Amino acid sequence: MSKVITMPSATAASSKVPKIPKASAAAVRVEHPGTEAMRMFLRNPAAIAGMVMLVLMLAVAIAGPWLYPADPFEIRTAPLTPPFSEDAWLGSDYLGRDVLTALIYGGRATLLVGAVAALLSVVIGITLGAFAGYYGGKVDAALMKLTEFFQVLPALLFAMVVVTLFSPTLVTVTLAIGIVSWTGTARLTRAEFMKYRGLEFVRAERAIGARDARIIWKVILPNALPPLVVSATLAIGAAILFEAGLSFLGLGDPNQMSWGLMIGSSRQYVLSCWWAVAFPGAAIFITVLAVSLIGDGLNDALNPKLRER
Amino acid sequence: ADEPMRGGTLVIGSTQTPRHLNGAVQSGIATAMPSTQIFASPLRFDDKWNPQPYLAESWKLADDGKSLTLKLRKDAVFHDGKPVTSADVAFSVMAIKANHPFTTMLGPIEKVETPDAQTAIIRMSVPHPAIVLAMSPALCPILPKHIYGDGQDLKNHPRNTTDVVGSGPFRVTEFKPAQRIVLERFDKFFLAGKPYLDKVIVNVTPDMASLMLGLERGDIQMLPFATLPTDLRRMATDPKVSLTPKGYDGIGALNWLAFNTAKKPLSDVQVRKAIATAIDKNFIAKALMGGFATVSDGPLVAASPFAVNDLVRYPLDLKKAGEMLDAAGYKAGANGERFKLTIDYLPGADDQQKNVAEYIRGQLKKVGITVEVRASADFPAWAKRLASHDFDMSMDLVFNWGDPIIGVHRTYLSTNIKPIVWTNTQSYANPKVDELLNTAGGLIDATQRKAYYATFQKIVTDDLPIEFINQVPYHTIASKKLGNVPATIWGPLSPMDEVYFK
Amino acid sequence: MASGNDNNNDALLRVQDLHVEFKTRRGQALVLNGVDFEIRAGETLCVVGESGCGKSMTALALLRLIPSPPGRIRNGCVLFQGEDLVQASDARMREVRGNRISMIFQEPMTSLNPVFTVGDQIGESLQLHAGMNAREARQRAIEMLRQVGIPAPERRVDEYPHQLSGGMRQRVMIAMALACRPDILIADEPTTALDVTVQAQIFDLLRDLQREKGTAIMLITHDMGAVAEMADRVMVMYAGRVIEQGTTEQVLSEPGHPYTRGLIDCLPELGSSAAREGDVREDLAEIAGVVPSIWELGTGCAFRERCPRAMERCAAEVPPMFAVTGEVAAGTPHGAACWLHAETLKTLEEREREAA
Amino acid sequence: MTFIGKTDTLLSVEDLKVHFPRGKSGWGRQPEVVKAVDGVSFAVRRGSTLAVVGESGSGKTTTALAVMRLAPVTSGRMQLGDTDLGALKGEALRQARTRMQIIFQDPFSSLNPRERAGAAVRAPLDLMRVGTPEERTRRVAELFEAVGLRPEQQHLFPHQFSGGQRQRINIARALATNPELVVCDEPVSALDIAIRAQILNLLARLQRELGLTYLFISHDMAVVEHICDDIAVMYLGQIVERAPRRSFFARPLHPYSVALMSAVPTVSGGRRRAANRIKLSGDPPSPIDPPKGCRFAGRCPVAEPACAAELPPLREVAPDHWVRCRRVDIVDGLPRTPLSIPESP
Amino acid sequence: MGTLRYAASRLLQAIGLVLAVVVLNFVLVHAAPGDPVETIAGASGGMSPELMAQLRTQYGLDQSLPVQLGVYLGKVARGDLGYSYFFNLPVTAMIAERVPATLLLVLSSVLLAFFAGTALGVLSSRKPNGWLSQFITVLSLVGFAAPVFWLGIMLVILLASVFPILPVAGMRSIDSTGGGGLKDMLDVAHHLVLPTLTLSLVYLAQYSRLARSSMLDVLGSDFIRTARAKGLADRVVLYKHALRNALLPVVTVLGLQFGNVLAGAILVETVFNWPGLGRLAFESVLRRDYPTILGVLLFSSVVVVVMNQLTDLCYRFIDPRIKAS
Ligand SMILES: Nc1ncnc2c1ncn2[C@@H]1O[C@H](COP(=O)(O)OP(=O)(O)OP(=O)(O)O)[C@@H](O)[C@H]1O
Ligand SMILES: Nc1ncnc2c1ncn2[C@@H]1O[C@H](COP(=O)(O)OP(=O)(O)OP(=O)(O)O)[C@@H](O)[C@H]1O
Ligand SMILES: [Mg+2]
Ligand SMILES: [Mg+2]
Ligand code: NI
Repeated sequence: MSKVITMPSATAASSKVPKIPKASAAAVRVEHPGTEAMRMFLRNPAAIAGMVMLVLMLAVAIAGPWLYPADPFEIRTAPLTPPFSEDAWLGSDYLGRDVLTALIYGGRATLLVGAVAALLSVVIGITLGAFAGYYGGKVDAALMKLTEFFQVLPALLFAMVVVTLFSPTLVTVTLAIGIVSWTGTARLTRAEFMKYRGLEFVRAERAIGARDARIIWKVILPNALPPLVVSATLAIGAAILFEAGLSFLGLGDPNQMSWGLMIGSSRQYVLSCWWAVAFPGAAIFITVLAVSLIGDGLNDALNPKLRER
Repeated sequence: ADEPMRGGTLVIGSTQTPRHLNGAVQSGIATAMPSTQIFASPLRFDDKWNPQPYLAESWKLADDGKSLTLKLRKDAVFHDGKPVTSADVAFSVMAIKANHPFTTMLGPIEKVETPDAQTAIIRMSVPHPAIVLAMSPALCPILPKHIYGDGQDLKNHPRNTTDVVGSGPFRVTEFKPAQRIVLERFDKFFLAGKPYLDKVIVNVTPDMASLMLGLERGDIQMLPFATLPTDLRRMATDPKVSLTPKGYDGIGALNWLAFNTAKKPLSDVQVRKAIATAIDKNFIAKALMGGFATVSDGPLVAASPFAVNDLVRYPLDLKKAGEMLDAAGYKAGANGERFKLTIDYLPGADDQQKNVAEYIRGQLKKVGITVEVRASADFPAWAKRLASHDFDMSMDLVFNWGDPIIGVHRTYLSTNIKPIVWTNTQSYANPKVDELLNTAGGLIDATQRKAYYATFQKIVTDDLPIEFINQVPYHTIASKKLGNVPATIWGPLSPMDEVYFK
Repeated sequence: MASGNDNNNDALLRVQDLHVEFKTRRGQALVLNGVDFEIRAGETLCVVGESGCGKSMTALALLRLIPSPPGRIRNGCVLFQGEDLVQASDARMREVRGNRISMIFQEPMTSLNPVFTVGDQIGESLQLHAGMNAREARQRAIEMLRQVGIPAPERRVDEYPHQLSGGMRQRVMIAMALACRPDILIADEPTTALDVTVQAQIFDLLRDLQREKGTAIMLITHDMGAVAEMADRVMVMYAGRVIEQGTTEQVLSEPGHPYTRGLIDCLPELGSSAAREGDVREDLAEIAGVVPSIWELGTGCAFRERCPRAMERCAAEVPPMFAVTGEVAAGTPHGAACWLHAETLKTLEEREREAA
Repeated sequence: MTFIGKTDTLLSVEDLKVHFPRGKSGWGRQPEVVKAVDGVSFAVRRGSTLAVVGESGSGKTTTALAVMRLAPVTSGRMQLGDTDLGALKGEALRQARTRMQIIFQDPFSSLNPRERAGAAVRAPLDLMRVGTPEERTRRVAELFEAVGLRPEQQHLFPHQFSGGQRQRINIARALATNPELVVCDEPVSALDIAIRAQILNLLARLQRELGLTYLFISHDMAVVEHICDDIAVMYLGQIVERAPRRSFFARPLHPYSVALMSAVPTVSGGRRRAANRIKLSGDPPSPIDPPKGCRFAGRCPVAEPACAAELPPLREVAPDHWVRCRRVDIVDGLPRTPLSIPESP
Repeated sequence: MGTLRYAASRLLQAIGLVLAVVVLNFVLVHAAPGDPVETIAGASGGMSPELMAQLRTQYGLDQSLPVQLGVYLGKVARGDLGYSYFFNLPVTAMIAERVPATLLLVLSSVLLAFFAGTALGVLSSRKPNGWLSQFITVLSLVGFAAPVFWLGIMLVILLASVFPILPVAGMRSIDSTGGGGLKDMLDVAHHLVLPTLTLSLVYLAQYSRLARSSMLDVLGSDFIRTARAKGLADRVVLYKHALRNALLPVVTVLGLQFGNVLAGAILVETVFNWPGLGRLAFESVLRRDYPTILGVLLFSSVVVVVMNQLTDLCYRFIDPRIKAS
């Protein structure tokens, strides 16, 4: 803080104030775009359904172990008990482990990996995309080369290699997924930032002396957020699917029950116990469906073009 | 019964991927199954451990046990038409000694003499009772010297994969790694009229479920080495197929829990015994393996001629196990935990390894031992842990390979504590055991040998470097249309020249 | 074919009581609220008004191009040579579009399809309406490009829109619109996106083409200067209604509606500095406030809130079009929709002098 | 010619060049350069308005942004008061921004849609830490009043305002730190005629009352004539004519200026004026590869071969009236344009 | 200047990209804990340390990483991807053998997804609220949410046990001799149905949705209004003027996603036992068959890069604006 600028007096300026226009749009109370979007969202039955499904899934994953303390790896009944039998509602797998228990506990790992990996990928994507889009030029060129590089790299294969080489734990799996799946977000962010960078209100921020950090995080990002939120929602779905795929191939964390692991390990026995594969698959399906319904709803709610209709 | 008939294509399903087809430089069932069809060996065995003539019409183990004379038949030719001679045998035996991973198998051999084209005399520095069994198809394929004797490294010889030439009943017409091997009848096979089949296709797939499907649909007619209880149970009720546990005596596959005896607290034999007492092998065999597996209590499979029944056993008794741990000085802490251990398992055979490891985790928790199951993403990861002795306990799956000298000694000799898997990675050292094994290894007389091995078995089950769990429930599933499904001690690892379609 | 520049009074196109509504989330929005006007053969009708007053909607309604679902023509008719286009079949409508009545748009940058050459796009209408084959259409396209003053048309005909400057694109649009010699050309702010020098070129071009072909032009603009320069007659719109119409001379020099008056007065005029004494700068006249949104119209005259001369009656009733020159009927030479005239019809001339 | 050191000069710009590298350079290829501004010099007197006019793409906005240090300056000197603007960096530059502000053309995109009007006007004060928070609040209220907005409107979001009102917010924001120089980049071109007058009057009043200095960019000659004290005409990155208002509007000298003036349609001129207009042909050449000589030569109705050969200098043909054209002669001490509007008054 | 130079520069960039992929993977694979020789030793049932040392020398594993990398890159430049540690076969040959199967699967899926997806999207854009649109919404949700491998397994169960009409594993019948005659082709086609359907569903959903929204976007643009104002029929406006513009984003995504499709192929090949590259990749990863892993990674990146270039070409073909820059 260098020199103190004295408050200029505006009294001189207000000597001849023109008639303040009355019939202004301000008279019509239009809500904040956020509120409006929220209302749109809440009026979308599909999105609400998605929300309900996701909340249910989360509730089960979080509260399940309290309500239902058990070891998902524990052998509880005879192997291959079919579903809807008394001691195993959803049946038991080839070892006699309870599918329902595994489903409850497996959801935690799956959702956790999905959420954290998506978060990671979104954070990487937004950061790189923001810098590339905002600074442009050489920074952009370098970052885009990097993005292109990760796009060319076959993601699943690369993640498989990483996970195998550095032992499959929740952490490596999460990292691997995060590292290979940020490119889409980065490109999207970059495009948004490039769009906003040229807009006059961003220039105006610079003109009033805002620093880059403020412009990037406080000015452009909130504006660019709607599509990014949508893409982040979808990223969660994608990460869950990715984790499931890795686990299915036997590259998930074997000490951590997850839906993908259930499918992967029961796959050999699928002809004898379809339920051990069908239920976790359905759980993944419902979760991802929920997430994408929410994403869809957000998309509709946040897209001003659609809002007009 | 039925007269065997010529013709037909046999499709064998396999989950094992052979690297190449030369069993002389590669152990393991993946290679051995095709290799035994392609390459003939001096001898073969029936289902009672009796040697039978194959390339050799007759054989004689000298009384001092230091030489084996083989008389070869005259009419045997390789797939390229060249005759099989004693030079090929000499070349092959020395090649196997040099390259095969089972170093104890032909270790004592000094040289092979070939006084004439049909006679080969294998000379050994010490008496070597395993030498006859070592002449089996899976262990001693006779390679054509004119092809493999070109000085190239045998392990990476190009002819191991392309244009493989042997003198066995079938010759290779197609080898697609990790996909399929197509073998066709060798018309000039030395056993007249054999083989009966026109063609054998080994269909390789890592996915058991699809093999099962193929079997049910009739696309596949034979599925050896099946272990999955779910599959076995399904197949047992399928009227179109038969299920047999026969044919796996020679391999002698054991599923066990190895302890790292060099590490506390497992260095304490009381702790090991307590753990053994907490494990219900019957549950494993009955429930986990669907009753298809048999419990194993000692280092030798029950079918082995040297196996005995006088062993130290540890029946399930959780209370006693707890007391034993208390006595060993491992009292339960506040949370009921005594100590922590890890358990590894060989990846890729979940029904035998991972599932049991997980069961053990559950059992040991009940006696206050917290076990972490450490997964290895792949074989090397596991092998590295074992080789570097970086483990507490590990599930392992080890074969007897017929004679104890080949498959058993390696696990218990204190001289074989090496940074390699499937050696004495338990770091088990008992001079008495070393002595017993070394002596038994030099005895020709089977009864004498058996006595030594009996003592060995008792000591080992008492020292408990390894908690033996079960015999691997290998089964051959075959279409009922198939006759002479291999049932010798080497089962599917022997020539299928007699298999036919009814 | 229009008969040329003779000042006959037959309307080529007559619009009566046109109502266009849009369905929005807030309800029905009446964006055109009873529009009446006519276009005569060979004349130029200029439509002026503030942004959002419905100029473009009027133009689009003539061709039934109002984006629908949200919008639709609620009632009214568009009589083209006696035929009501509102009721016409889709096929008939397609015959009219681009052939009898054609249209050019404000944004030359986005109004051409970026993936086809300009030749293709001009030729397309010719093939469609004049039944030409591809080669003939191309020849004709080159000719059209030459006519609209594009240099080297043989080369330009194969270029894509992005290879042309804004002015050239607008010329291509004009060539396209005029290719089938339509009776009416609707030009929706054709020069707003262009520089004045280029605008002058386009206006010259339109005038020349009109002189040659006798095409009637409906020119939408909000530049009063352009009106003065181009129009034969002017129509002023405000909030979905026509509030004044008449000949250019009448409307610009003796505007009958306070809004029109305001529009003219608030323009800074070129040449003002010559008249100005020293450095004293006089404020421009202002029209206070802003256009009310469609939702706030209520009853009465839409301009009343901003009108310096609003009366009680203005809030109560919508004013009809008064004949400023005396006659009251559609197609009068000069009319204004303001209650002022109801009171003072007889003393109109005095009032005009006062205002001036 | 130098402006630096003249006492009443607030902003002086000398030989400003802004070149943008364009597109990706291929291997071993010289990157293309857009010479958006290519040697522009001018000065703005304290308290006066310099208008810059010119065709679209002639570099008006770029000049404005360069002065604001919002565009990369390739070369040239810019001085605000006695501060060397071009040399400022980092924090010093940021602080200097209190002294100059900009109003943009598009009232719809120049306000952050997620920031309330009050916050937008307050932001410069917060960023520059002007006064105490209470003082800032008071100041924002004063500014709202000064530009003709109601104080309670501070809490609204930009989309709740009309175009004219938004432009008022922009003006309020620009005035927040009490700048000496306000750059107005076509502040009224996006507004309806009726609103345009309101904003122009507001700007004029603020200048009168606060002694502001405007760099006013426009392409509407009538607006310019109304608001400016001096005028500079740009063509393809260069100033082709620069003069005091009266001198220019009485007698534009450069053929482009003359053509520009003649092209403006006026209400009073009507068809008569249109009929007499000077017709320019063609489009301005590309700023990537501008012609060597006079940049207007290709379209100039009175160009001679020599015009295209060499770039004419900007010369002073009458007091403070500078023009860049070989063909402007001085007859009897008065400059004479080679081209005039063929109109008899 | 122009196309040739542009193409050359693109090619160089592409090569650089692939090179970077190779280097990263090489370093990663070799920096990871675990030793390929141990794998080989393990697979052969144990091996003496001397033999292992000998193998290390033979494979050049005893040299420093940069040297190994240099040697590898040198070989790659000559089109030699080394020998598989596991099969001891040339990696190039192994990949070449697997490529047709994977390409068949991937291309048939992508083409199906692209054509069917675009067609669905375009058709539904005519009635943005019609039943076709609703169907696409549902389809895209299912396509996005169902794990492809699970879908595959469910199909296998359904078609293997319940309606045994389609083969569920492999590319040919087991007793087929290949050969390529009509019978063989039909056999392969028969086997192709399920994997293709499974793999294409995700992308079909995506493309139809994308095509629909892009079509709606384009239909709202000014030049469509121009086309209508010309009096063109709806059909012409839709298929001639709108479609070509609307295809751009679809084609972009097609190119960008080719890598993902390859990844999906790994899962689908595993489920359906399709003898393609994906399975080879998966199996080599499990066996730490480094040369093969590297080979497959390299090959896939090359395919992706090539696809991107092709997309680029398509783009230039569809959109004349691209040529300018
Ligand atoms: N799709 C739409 N949905 C709802 N209202 C619309 C739609 N399109 C236009 N309008 C409304 O119709 C009215 C008239 O619009 P129109 O485009 O005709 O105005 P204009 O006079 O051409 O304005 P401008 O000078 O800005 O072009 C406006 O109030 C606008 O808000
Ligand atoms: N960031 C940039 N990168 C490359 N070229 C640019 C950039 N900004 C402006 N230009 C180019 O510089 C030239 C001058 O642009 P500028 O915006 O200054 O013109 P202008 O006179 O303000 O035009 P208008 O009247 O249309 O606002 C144009 O050709 C433009 O394309
Ligand atoms: Mg309009
Ligand atoms: Mg500009
Ligand atoms: Ni000149």
